[in-house]
Formats: sequence, structure tokens, C-alpha cells
Amino acid sequence: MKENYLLITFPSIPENVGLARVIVASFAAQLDFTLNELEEIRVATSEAVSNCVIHAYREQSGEIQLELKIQDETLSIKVIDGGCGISDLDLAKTAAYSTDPERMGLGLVFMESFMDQMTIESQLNQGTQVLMVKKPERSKDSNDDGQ
Amino acid sequence: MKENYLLITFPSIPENVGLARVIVASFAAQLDFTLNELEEIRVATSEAVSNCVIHAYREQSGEIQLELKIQDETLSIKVIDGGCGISDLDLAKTAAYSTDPERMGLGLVFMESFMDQMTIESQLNQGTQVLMVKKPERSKDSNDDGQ
Amino acid sequence: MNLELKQNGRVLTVVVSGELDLSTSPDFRRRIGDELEQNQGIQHLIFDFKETSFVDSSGLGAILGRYRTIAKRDGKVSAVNVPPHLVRLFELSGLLKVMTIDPSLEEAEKYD
Amino acid sequence: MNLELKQNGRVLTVVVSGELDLSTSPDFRRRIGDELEQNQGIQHLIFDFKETSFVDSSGLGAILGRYRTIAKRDGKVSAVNVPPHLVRLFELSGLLKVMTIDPSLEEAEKYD
Ligand SMILES: Nc1ncnc2c1ncn2[C@@H]1O[C@H](COP(=O)(O)OP(=O)(O)O)[C@@H](O)[C@H]1O
Ligand SMILES: Nc1ncnc2c1ncn2[C@@H]1O[C@H](COP(=O)(O)OP(=O)(O)O)[C@@H](O)[C@H]1O
Repeated sequence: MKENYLLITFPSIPENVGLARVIVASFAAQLDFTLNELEEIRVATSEAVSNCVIHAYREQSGEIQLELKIQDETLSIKVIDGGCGISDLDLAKTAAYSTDPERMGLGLVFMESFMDQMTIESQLNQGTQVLMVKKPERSKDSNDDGQ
Repeated sequence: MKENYLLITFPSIPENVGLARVIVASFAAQLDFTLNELEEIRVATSEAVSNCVIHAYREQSGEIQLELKIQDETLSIKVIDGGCGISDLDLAKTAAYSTDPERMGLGLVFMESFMDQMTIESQLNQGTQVLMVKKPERSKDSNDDGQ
Repeated sequence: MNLELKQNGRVLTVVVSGELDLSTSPDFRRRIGDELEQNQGIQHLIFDFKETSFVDSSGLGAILGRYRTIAKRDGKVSAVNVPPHLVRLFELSGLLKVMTIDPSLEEAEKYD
Repeated sequence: MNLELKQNGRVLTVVVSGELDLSTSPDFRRRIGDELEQNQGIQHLIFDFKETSFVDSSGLGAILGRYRTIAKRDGKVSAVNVPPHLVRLFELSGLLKVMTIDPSLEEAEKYD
């Protein structure tokens, strides 16, 4: 199978973080990821979706969109919220920085280190969009046209 | 948790039938279903989504929408395609009736017998919408206000 | 889905593991079909479902299709190690009219 | 997530099974927090992660939070049966600066 996609919308409640992990991991399993890589994808997804629940919408409940895509043997995960937005992206990405004293400020760090690529776009009071990309190591060795 | 929903869109390729099963089963697990009931939900989902792939879009590829909802401790699954539609719904529901000689004509029969409720709406050349509803047996015993 | 085919005399045993549905049944049809065609000496078919995690009507159709070939050879199709949820599907589908469920592989192999 | 708390002298052992994330960490904080509050004699905390299938930064935060209480009592926090993927998260998060990974429960229990 060469290309596939999955668009998902769900409310920002903590119970759905685990659901998002299951969905992303099952979708990702259509590529040649190792168990360890799938584990990294699960953590990155968990962080991105948790951020929507905790930070983007805080006490209120909003909607989270997941856009999953497989193209050129590469997985991309877009996590989109319509929440409060991030005022300083560089600061947010700093290890141990969090606007919540109870939290570790490691979510964005994990997302960056566990995925090949991570980019954020955010607008205050409009929302945040995180794009994460990862290609199985085993597919990187082979020719780019797959097999 | 009282209410939840999940809206999903994906292309009508056979590989996504298994994915749909995983998603629906994980979502359904937020209710108090037994393993046997979850198995029935997996079969019903598999039949409904397979029908979109095989019958609704045939050789072409189209989009399938899944709308999952939890309300009043009840699961509802809507499977929507924009395919060829069904001309005679009663005939289609008949056991062993299939327009494809290779198939058993049991999909709709399984969906009806494994779920509490199953209704189909269809328009020729517009598409088909299947609604399936199921409440955990264990929740039926208790008061209707849950616990 | 993964298939393991073992021939023993006139009996072909197929161990089915994983999920047998729309996406895997074409492979199931082809692999077993090829084996039956290339080896006309095979008369009986035993499916071992111990490791089968899922079957739906696409899978049942694929199983039934293999029966048709065996019936032409006056053979028998039997199933062993059938998990409870599959027993129910086999019943509902009428597959048990043409396929027997045997208590064990040893019992089923007596067809030879 | 499921927690199993066992006290032995001044040591509280917590067997964590399942997933420790945003939805389960409040329960983790509360259950262990209550135990530590009600039982001021507890000085050391051992987490057994043998059955832990998933932890993310919400879970790591919940673990670190329990360390703060123990540190006030001059106690130690240790982890046993840590699966490889968790070792890496513990390292990356800096949690290993305050929590030791012990080779076995028996070893960890020597703190008492
Ligand atoms: N989706 C989001 N919407 C709004 N703010 C966010 C979002 N994601 C991250 N942030 C901000 O970036 C900070 C750092 O995020 P992160 O590294 O995930 O750590 P943590 O979740 O532990 O705070 C958060 O404390 C928050 O202020
Ligand atoms: N989503 C759909 N779109 C178009 N036709 C459908 C759809 N679902 C079912 N049908 C029609 O109804 C018939 C019976 O369906 P079903 O009971 O699932 O059996 P089978 O899939 O084995 O044919 C199909 O053969 C097909 O003609």
C-alpha cells in the first residue's frame, strides 16, 4: 500500500488521549516501523494531544483534529486545536518550560526528539497546529522508490 | 465519562477495514461492554465498512465516514458512503442475497443480529448510511441514569 | 494474516493466524487455491483456527470457496481449535453444514 | 491504569500496571498522595514498572511529584523492572537524577 489518510475529530477530554494513541499507532503500523519507533510515535502523539486538552482549551472543552497521512513511506501527523494559541514558540519549545507549575515542560521536547521533524504554527486565540513527520529507519536504507 | 464522539474520514481501501475495527473497538471500550460484545461490534463494523469498499465504490476509490457516539451509555456507529446506493433495501437485507457471486450475502444479517438496532438509508447514486446502535447488557440491568 | 500449509498424505492442514477479512482473504484464496491446484492428490482440508483473531463474512466466504474444490474431490473440510466467537459465526453462516468442527487435529487427521 | 500498594516497614512499593498518562495520572497522584499523608512512617518509595505499558510526560510529572514528598522525609525513590522504552524516557526527563533504577525489588527493599 502506497498512500493512505485518516482524518479524525474528537472532543478535548483526557479519555481521548489514549484513543488517539491507539488510532495513530494502528495507522502507523501500515508502514515498516519497529516496535521501538511505534513507541516513540505513541509518546509524541500523546504529548501533542494532551497539550490540546490541557493548554489549548484549559477548563473548557473544544475540538481536536488529527490528520494522519502516509505518503512516500512516510507518516505525517497533524494535530490541530482551535484553542488559546502560543505566544512565544521558542520559549514553549525550551526544555522544562511550562506555563503550568505541575507539569514538566517536556512535551514539545519529546515530540522533537522522537519524530524526524516537528513544526508548530500558532496564532493567539485562534489555535495551534503541530506537524510531526517520521519515516521508518528500515525504509530509509532502501531506495527511495520503496520496493 | 458520560458523552463522547469521534468523527473519522478515510479512503475506501481494504487495508482500512481493520483500522476501522481497531478504532471502533477502542472507542467502544469506554463503555462497559464484555469481550464478547466487543467482538460482535468488531464484526458489525467490519461488515459495514467492507460493504462501502466492495459495493458502494466498486473499482473506484471513494471516501468513507465513520461517526461514533457515546450517549446515555449507548454506542452508536454511523457508516456513510457516497457510493452507488442500494436499490432494494429489503432484498439487500435478505440472508444469502448478494449482488456479488463470490460473497455470502451475510453482512447485513450479521450487522442486524450483532447490534441492538440497525437502520439503513440509501439513495441510488448518492450513497448509503448505516446506523448501528448497541448498549452493554450490563448497563441495561442497572438504572437508566447510570451510576 | 499468516498461513502455514502442511501436507500429510491426502490431507492439507492450514494453520490460520491473525485476521481473515476483506484485505487478507484474497491472499488466503490464492495461497490455498494454488496448493490445491498444484497438488491434485490432496483430498481433505483441515483448518486450524487456534491463532485466528478475527473472521468476518469476507473470511467465511473465502473458507467456503475452498470447500467447493474439496467437494469436487469427494473430500472433507474440517476445523480444529475453533475459538468460541468463531463457532457462533460458523453456525450463523451455515458453514457448519459443509464443514465439521473436530475436537483435535489428531481426530481430524483420521480422514486420510 | 491499576495501582497495587504494599507497605513493608518504612518502604511503600507501588506496582503500576497499564498506562500512566493525562487521564490516569490524577488518580496516581491522589492514591499515592493519600497513602503518604495518612502514613507518615513511610520514608522510601519503590515503583515497580513491570506491567506498565505506557508513560508520557504527564506520567513522569506525576512520578516526580511523589518524589518531592519523599525528599522532605529524607527518603529515596527507586524504580524496578523498568522496560527499555521507559528507561529512555526516564533518562531524557532527568528523572534519574532523583530516582535510582534498581536491578530487583529485593535490592530496592534494602533501603528499609
Ligand atoms: N496546543 C497548545 N495550545 C496552547 N499552548 C500550548 C500548546 N502546546 C503547548 N503549549 C504551551 O507550551 C508550553 C510547553 O509545552 P510542553 O513542552 O508540551 O510542556 P508541558 O505540557 O509540560 O507544559 C506549555 O506549558 C503551554 O504553555
Ligand atoms: N454500502 C453499500 N453500497 C451499495 N450497496 C450495498 C452496500 N451495502 C450493501 N449493499 C448491497 O447489499 C447486498 C447485501 O449486502 P451484505 O448483506 O453485506 O452481503 P455481501 O456483502 O456479502 O454482498 C450487497 O450484495 C450489495 O448489493
